[in-house]
Amino acid sequence: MTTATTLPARHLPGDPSIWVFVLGDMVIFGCYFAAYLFDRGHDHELFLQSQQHLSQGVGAINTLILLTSSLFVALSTQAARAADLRAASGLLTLGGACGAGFVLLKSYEWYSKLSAGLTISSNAFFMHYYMMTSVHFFHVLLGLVILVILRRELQGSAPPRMQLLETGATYWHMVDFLWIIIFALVYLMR
Amino acid sequence: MTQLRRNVKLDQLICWWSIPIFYQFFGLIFGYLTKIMGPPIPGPNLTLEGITAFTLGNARHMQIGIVLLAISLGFASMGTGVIVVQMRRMSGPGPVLAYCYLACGAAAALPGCLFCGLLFAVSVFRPDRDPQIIAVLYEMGFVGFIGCLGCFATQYLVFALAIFLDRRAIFPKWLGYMTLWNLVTELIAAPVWIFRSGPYAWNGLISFYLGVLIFVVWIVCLITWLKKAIKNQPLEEFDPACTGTLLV
Amino acid sequence: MNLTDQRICLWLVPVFGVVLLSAFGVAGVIPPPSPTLTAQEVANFYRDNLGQIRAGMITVNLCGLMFIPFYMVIVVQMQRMAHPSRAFAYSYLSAAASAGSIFLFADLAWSIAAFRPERDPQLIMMLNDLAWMAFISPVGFIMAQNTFLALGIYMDARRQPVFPRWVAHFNILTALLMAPGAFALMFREGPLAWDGSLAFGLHLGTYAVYIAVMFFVVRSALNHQAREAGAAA
Amino acid sequence: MTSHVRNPLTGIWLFLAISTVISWWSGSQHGANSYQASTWVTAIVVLIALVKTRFVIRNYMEVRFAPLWLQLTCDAWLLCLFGLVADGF
Repeated sequence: MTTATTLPARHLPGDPSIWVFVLGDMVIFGCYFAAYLFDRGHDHELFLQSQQHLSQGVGAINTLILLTSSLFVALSTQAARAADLRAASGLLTLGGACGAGFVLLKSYEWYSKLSAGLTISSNAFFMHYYMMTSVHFFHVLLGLVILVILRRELQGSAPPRMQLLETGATYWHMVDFLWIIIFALVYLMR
Repeated sequence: MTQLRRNVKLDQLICWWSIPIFYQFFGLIFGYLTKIMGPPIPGPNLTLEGITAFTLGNARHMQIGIVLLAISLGFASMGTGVIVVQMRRMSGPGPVLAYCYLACGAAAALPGCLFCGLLFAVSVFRPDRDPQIIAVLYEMGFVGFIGCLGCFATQYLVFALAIFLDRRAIFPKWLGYMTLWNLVTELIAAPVWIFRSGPYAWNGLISFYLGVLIFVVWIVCLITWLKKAIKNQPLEEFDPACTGTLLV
Repeated sequence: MNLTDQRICLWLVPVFGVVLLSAFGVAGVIPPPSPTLTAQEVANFYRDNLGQIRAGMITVNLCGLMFIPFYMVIVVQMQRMAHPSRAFAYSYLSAAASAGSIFLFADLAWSIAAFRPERDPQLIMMLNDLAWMAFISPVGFIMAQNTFLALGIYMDARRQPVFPRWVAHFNILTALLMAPGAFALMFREGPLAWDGSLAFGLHLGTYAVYIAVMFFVVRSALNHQAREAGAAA
Repeated sequence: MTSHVRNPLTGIWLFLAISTVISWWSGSQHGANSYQASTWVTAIVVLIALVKTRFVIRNYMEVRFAPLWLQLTCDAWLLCLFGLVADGF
């Protein structure tokens, strides 16, 4: 029972309403990226200098953490679909733990930047940096709440509602890939 | 006594009609008359002359707009009333979320809307005032108006929660997610209190224009789906004694 | 059915009506200072009767929202009406709550002006203007409340309606009579100025008469409710 | 639990992790030359990010099985993003 069970063809994961949210959020984050790139175009040198202050190692670790948590959540969805609820719930807990790890590491990173005197209003780069990471941080917190709800769903007596699990998983993966893009644009881009 | 209309949903429909009409007034007042939100919204880094030019530019229009605002803002609570009625119909979440929505609706009137109008009314009242005072009133009005986050954030959170928890699907689930966008726009409006230029200032592309765009999309969807919710409210939910006739 | 809670809320109205009227008299709100005063005259006005203004404003701050229980009695009575839904009752409650916060904001502006009278007269005049604007011009809320109550009465399908029909007409009339108050922010002299006959006299006079009449109307509605409950018990 | 780990998703995860390390390495290439703008590094980093995102969308979010319009919308969004970055240079 290892390969993914065959899915009905052309099946929209989760209920369609989550995709209204995901696509909308992609557009909203698209606007953030556009504003960031627009400002970067105007003041490339300043953005390059400020970017050096960011610790790219922590950013990379955060990306790996979120990728791992995304893997766990995806495996948990598949396990739930294969009616192995115990494994699904266990994998979901691991995914949530990685999410919490991301939250801790991100807070630590902010704390180290703030104590180094690089606050949101020190320059245009840090304005974008703090704004994008904090809106994303809010999304991660909301995602953790959703993972808790999914876990309660899995441990409930009744058979879990697959649509709810897929909706939660879709949201969590969105949070993950938004971070991948933020990591590339803010930390690594030159 | 002439019997005007006979429809068991008449009171909800009357309240429903107040929402589009109020937002037409809102657009007229803040867009055309006072130009506070009129495209292009004046920015935080205007010079003193710029501020006095904007405020006293068309004093008569500004005053008429604020008079209209002072009168029409009271009728915005009709919209809150009908939404609370529909939220009370939801099974799943009890009345607590509806009452929270009602309280936020009441609280949001002053800081969210009227406060800005009053401040501009004061600065227009005496054009020979010291420009420094007009500048203070100008900024208090703008940042207070656009930076007023809390009451709307709570209202959107409560409304989204009610929609998600509701098993009767009175409002579609995607409207709940759209309300979450609004909550995000409050987040992105937070730096309005810090920045005086750039996309996150109060006239910034993201904090203001993206926020207004999402709000307009949300309010249009809310109005249409609220009408749908009222329309397909089953008749047996109503007490037969209440005929809903308007006897003047 | 025990109506003491509603009766207590009802009897708060005359008690605090008198307290508020006297507080306004002491604070120099009745009779109102003219908007054509210069900054120095306004500053002198605050400096000369500082103690009175502070005493009056503190009392107004304390008792400013004592009419909210009365409005909530009206909301409870509206919920007794045979309405398909409670849309009007909730709208009435929301409008009454918003009106309260704006009234307290006006009191805040007055109190700050009186807090430090040796301030720059321009600032005191600005605070005084702000106070009068917030006190007189937001008439929308009381007009909305009256409209919701009137619509509720027109739609009351009870055999023995909670409020008689003339109360609805009376509410609509008072709402219209209070409308000119909103124009107080446009004029500095004339009937529509904040000390003018229309914006001040008519507006607050109508409000005082409205509260007095509604006191008796609600009292009779409560007696009726008690009789009805007594008969049913 | 372990039976679920040997799964194509894990393979994809490995690929994503490695590409993250690669882009991190290339992005933080300080070396002798000081930290100066180079379109070459940006191109690699952004391309890797978009490929990673596309993998996450198609495999983790199972957009691979989703109706065509959703697949095209997601790909269109990624292209717009790439366009935005490209016109920045």
